[in-house]
Amino acid sequence: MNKKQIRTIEVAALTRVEGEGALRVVVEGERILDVQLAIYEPPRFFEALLRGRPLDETPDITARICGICPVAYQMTAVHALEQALGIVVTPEIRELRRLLYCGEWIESHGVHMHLLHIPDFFGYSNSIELAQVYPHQVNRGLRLKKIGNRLLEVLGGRAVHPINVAVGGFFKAPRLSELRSLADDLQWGLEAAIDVVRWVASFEYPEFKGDYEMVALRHAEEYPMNEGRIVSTAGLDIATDEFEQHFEERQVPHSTALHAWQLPHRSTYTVGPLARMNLNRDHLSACAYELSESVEMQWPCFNPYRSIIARGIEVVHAFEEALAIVRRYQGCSPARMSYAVSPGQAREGMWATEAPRGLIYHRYQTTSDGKIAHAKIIPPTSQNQRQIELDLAALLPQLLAQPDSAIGLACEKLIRSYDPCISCATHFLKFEIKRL
Amino acid sequence: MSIVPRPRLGDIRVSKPRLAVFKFASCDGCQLQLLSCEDELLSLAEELEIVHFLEASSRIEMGPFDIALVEGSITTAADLGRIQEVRRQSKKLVTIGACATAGGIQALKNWADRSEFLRCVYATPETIDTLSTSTAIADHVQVDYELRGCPINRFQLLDVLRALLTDRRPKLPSHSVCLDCKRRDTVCVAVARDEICLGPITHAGCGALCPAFNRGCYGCFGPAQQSNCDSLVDWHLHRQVTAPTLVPLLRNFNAAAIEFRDCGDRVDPQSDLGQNL
Amino acid sequence: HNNYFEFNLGPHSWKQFLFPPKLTVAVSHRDSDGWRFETPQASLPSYAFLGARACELAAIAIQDRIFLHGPYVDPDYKSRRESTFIIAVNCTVAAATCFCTSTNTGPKCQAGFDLALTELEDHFYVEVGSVRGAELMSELHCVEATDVDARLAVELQLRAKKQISKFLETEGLQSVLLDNPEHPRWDEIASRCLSCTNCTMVCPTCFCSSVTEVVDLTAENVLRVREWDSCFNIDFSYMADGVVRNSRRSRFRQWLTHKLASWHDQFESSGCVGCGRCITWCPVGIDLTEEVALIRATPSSNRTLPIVKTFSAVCVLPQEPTE
Amino acid sequence: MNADAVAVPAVDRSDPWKTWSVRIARLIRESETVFTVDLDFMEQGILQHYQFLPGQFNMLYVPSVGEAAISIAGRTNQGLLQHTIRSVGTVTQAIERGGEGMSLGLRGPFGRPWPISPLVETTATVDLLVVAGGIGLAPLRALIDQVGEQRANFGNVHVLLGARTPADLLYVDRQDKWRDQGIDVLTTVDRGNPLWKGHIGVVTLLIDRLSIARPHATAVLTCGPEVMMRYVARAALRRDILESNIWVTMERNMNCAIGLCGHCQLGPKFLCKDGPVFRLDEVAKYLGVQEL
Ligand SMILES: Cc1cc2nc3c(=O)[nH]c(=O)nc-3n(C[C@H](O)[C@H](O)[C@H](O)COP(=O)(O)OP(=O)(O)OC[C@H]3O[C@@H](n4cnc5c(N)ncnc54)[C@H](O)[C@@H]3O)c2cc1C
Ligand code: SF4
Ligand code: SF4
Ligand code: SF4
Repeated sequence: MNKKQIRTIEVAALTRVEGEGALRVVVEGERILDVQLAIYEPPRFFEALLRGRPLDETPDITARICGICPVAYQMTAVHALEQALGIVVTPEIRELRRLLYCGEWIESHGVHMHLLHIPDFFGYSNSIELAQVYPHQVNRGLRLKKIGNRLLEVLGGRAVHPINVAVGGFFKAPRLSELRSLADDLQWGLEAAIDVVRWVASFEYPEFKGDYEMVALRHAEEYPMNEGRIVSTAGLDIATDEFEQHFEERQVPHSTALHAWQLPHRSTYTVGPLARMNLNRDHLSACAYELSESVEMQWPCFNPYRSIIARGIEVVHAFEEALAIVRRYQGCSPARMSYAVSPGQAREGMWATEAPRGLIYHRYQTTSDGKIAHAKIIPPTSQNQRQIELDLAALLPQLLAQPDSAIGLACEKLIRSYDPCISCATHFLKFEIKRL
Repeated sequence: MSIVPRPRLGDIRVSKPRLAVFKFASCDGCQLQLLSCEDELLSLAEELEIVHFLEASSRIEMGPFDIALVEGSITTAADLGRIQEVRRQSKKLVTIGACATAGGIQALKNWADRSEFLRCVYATPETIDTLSTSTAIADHVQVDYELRGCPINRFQLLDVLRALLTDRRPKLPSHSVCLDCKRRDTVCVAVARDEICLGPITHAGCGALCPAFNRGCYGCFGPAQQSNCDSLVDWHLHRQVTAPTLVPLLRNFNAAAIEFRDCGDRVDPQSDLGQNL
Repeated sequence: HNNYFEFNLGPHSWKQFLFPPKLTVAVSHRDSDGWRFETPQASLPSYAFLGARACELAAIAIQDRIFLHGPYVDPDYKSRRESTFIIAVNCTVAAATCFCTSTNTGPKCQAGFDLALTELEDHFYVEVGSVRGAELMSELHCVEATDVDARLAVELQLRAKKQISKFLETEGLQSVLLDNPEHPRWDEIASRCLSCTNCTMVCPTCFCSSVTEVVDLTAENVLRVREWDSCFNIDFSYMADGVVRNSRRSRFRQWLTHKLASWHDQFESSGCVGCGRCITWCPVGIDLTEEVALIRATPSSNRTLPIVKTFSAVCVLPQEPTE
Repeated sequence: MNADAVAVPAVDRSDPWKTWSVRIARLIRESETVFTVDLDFMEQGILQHYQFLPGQFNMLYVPSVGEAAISIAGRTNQGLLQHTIRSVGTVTQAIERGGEGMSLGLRGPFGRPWPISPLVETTATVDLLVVAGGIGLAPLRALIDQVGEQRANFGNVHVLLGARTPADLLYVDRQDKWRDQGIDVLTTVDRGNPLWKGHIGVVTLLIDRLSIARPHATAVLTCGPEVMMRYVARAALRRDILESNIWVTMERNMNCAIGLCGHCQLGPKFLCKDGPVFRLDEVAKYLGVQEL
């Protein structure tokens, strides 16, 4: 056999993703030797630094794992701890939490779609360039995102690291007038978000079909946010507290992020908007469902490039649901369930919610004096990471004729369609280059 | 808000100030604040050229930069070198957020046994490059302006950018959170609700958020200038609030800020007084 | 209890309505010729203050002297003040922090109200303090007060007075403070004072402010916004060559000596009306009456007044030449 | 000499934020860090009616940057208002950068002026000793100009000017005019250069060398750094000049200029309305107290 040329394609810094990572592909002739989505984001050791902290700080501290989706961390943390402490919140608190999550979905999806992802479809390197040609669309996107932020501010105090989330509920319930004052913007947002989906659905998408198992929460009555059973497109259906019996997170040498896989076969799976929608489309709000029917898209969909459409539809859903909650709102008293840490009793609680980027799981053990004894946090990105690499490996053979830069760009686009959040992958390792 | 279509950025290469955004150990929340300036983002982009902002743009240019916004703290040997390079390439360096100005929440490891920290998260910790401390940017290079907060306040960010664009010194008030509470007519939660509130020793900038939501300030903007942490802490100790309650409050997002650090160490019964520092 | 007013002061004084925490004082627009400046129309809210106490009436009178009766008039304060109707309430109980008897400002409302109520068992005893007050009363269906009512009102007012336990010795207070700028007590207070500004914010007479620029996107419209500020802030005394009061000690000293001593020179009264808010809301429990008593108890010996001290021997003060 | 016997021209006291539009007609560089601006009012007719007394100041305003208190140095031959400014911070640098043609805001005049009329109106003629350090000459310039014009009303007039280096001396051309008007102008610098033939050393040394014939009929008017003024006062007192005949100018952070913001307090004084010019005995008590 001829000695083949070894070709190494590197994208030194992935852009328009949250957090910092790199891509390294090693090719020998036609053969893909290695694909590494390397995350060089410095580790921040949240699970370790939570130990010994008063448990009611958990929502504030875990929020700092990720500035893009702090609410996801706060929501998962408070539910897990409430489970541990046996706290049951009122329907009003539950509803406000959903509203808060709507705000984060709108904001986070808004950032990803308009600022990070859409420029790809037009060949621009950022949304500022895109705005030169599509000012209306970019301004519309910014305004949508702003409404999401506004919602987070009213309910959470601020959009990044909200200060109003507590174990047991909220420090303060919003005033009726404050929430009602959002209604007009939400109404505008609903209509604008529908236009966005129509626009986005008209883009050209590469044909790509992943052979995936997709995993998401499923709730009996609603589109999943804060609770549900864990289900998959392959028929998995478990309670959230069984998560760790089915899924496992492992360190891989090339990344500061841990990778998760499904047991018993260490098979990969993905989470995220596409997974949620494939598994829960029947629970979409009226407008969102109708839209999902009318856009040109086959359900279930296994083309990661098209997740932007799912994201868009979820924004529509979030606006519609937020509007309904805001209109229904009659105040929330008590804003927070009081609780006492019963001495002498160590407890454990675990929970999963749906972060904008997909399923997120927390488990905590608490000490008898109300401190965190042990924390485990599995964010969406570490669950997707392995699958992204496999997708890249599947994509690459079709690209090999192209120059490295073009391959790099094509790979980056695929990665971006997953909306990976690298800051999120809490417990990330250092990338070590493997020399061939 | 609307913008008029104009030639692509690439075509008008006038010499606008060049802005770069760099990230070290952080959550991205502070740089996200730049993108959260929805009303100002596009007009800002007309005044300056964003030439390095990995989170938002695939356009990556090399230095030199007129303004560098630096998020995150220094936690690895590699970053130790990288920040030097960023400084060399940047005319004005502005640190943004508690990570960059005080080491962030990850500075809690300054008090912990590092190997134990690693083991707690990773099965094979050997491959991880990490220093035993998380330190502020100003501990390593000279910093022109600091924006406090976890996260920063986007209006302050805009003010700093505008000030730098017009070559004036930005106004960054250094008073306590209390002043802003009173300006917004919030009733003091420390006195009225007996909450432990760090407002009196915490740097302004958030607009006094927490007390307005019925909770005590937890100091996410770090110590105010000349803040008297000892007095506040002694007051609470005197009222039978215990050190284990007080120490975590001082030791969170700005744990390594000198005033909070020293005060926390002073009252912490288990303190090994910053052995890693 | 079933009484409406059987408490003392709210956390925030009426100051926020007459001297708002944030106010646009000037507006600039840029056109092709350059900047044009306008003074915004004074705001015209019409307020009725219900439940203002004697000390607060005294405080309003003090701020009137500052904002209305000095060489310059604050136009916004003026318009707010003129349209304010005050229904005062005589305190019938006192809080542990009250000391209006020391400052001679209460507990009975003496002047500065349109109506003053004293809450009796099941009705109010009303005193009329102005023509506007009388006009209002004439439209209400009230019954003439009896001697019994009047006596009861006085008794209740006396009850409040008797409950006051805090005391501030005002005799010679000005010199106690002004002559002791280097008293060791200032250092002791500085070790506890947080310089957080709470006392100045809640004080109904404190009037310090700063103007900041608020710029719109185009930088073509600029507002000058006046905000409450405080002598406890470091930047407050910032000058190009350095900060003047760069220690908590000097800032606390400034506050207390201004409030209780130099205020007399400026506005012909003390700046303190004995409301006790600064005591209530100090996060570390600093009590000005205690501090003053301690300074008074041990006058410091090292009075440093260098110029006068060094040259008093040479400088024979002559009578002033007449104009 | 009575401290308060001065007529202050009327500002609209019920509209103290009233700001005039002015334009920098000319910017003259005085030294590396100091420059003078000639200001013209945009609105017709204001310049002629605008009146000030030497020692008063204006608030010069650069929108979006802020205001700074700047003394009125005098008028040009055409009557434009002159301000001499040291570039030290945001506002002053913005004015310097703006340069000729810049549009500014102006509020004023504010403050208590030098006591010229009381000095003239005393029964005996008064000798004057004017001492300025650095930028401190700016608020004294209009005064010296006026004394020059009304020279006969005064006895001996000495003007002592100190600066760090010869290049920092202000109004060099004007000094000759003052000399021609019979004013004794002496200059001194901290550091000379090869061309400098004049005095070297602090201004107070000049006072010590001066012959002061009638100390009790001599008034001292001084402006400069606070330490300098303290030494001037000390030297003057040593020469038997009366404390009540010594006038100093004080400086504190100034925000509103109308005595309502609290920033400029020095003991019981509001520098903006009670000062900035003070008779020594009014403020002597506060001069030595650190951080007052
Ligand atoms: C009555 C009076 C007359 C003055 N006359 C002159 C003059 O003729 N020429 C001249 O060059 N300077 C003069 N000054 C000093 C001048 O006002 C300050 O240098 C100027 O305010 C600095 O402003 P800035 O914005 O450039 O500096 P920054 O340092 O950026 O100051 C910001 C703000 O701080 C305050 N501040 C800072 N320094 C001073 C100061 N020294 N005095 C008062 N407030 C200050 C002001 O509110 C100012 O707007 C005078 C000051 C006073 C009080
Ligand atoms: S300071 Fe806080 S918000 Fe900013 S990057 Fe660090 S953790 Fe995130
Ligand atoms: S009140 Fe304190 S903890 Fe809360 S946002 Fe402000 S600075 Fe941060
Ligand atoms: S100084 Fe204190 S007691 Fe006196 S009026 Fe002010 S707040 Fe009230």
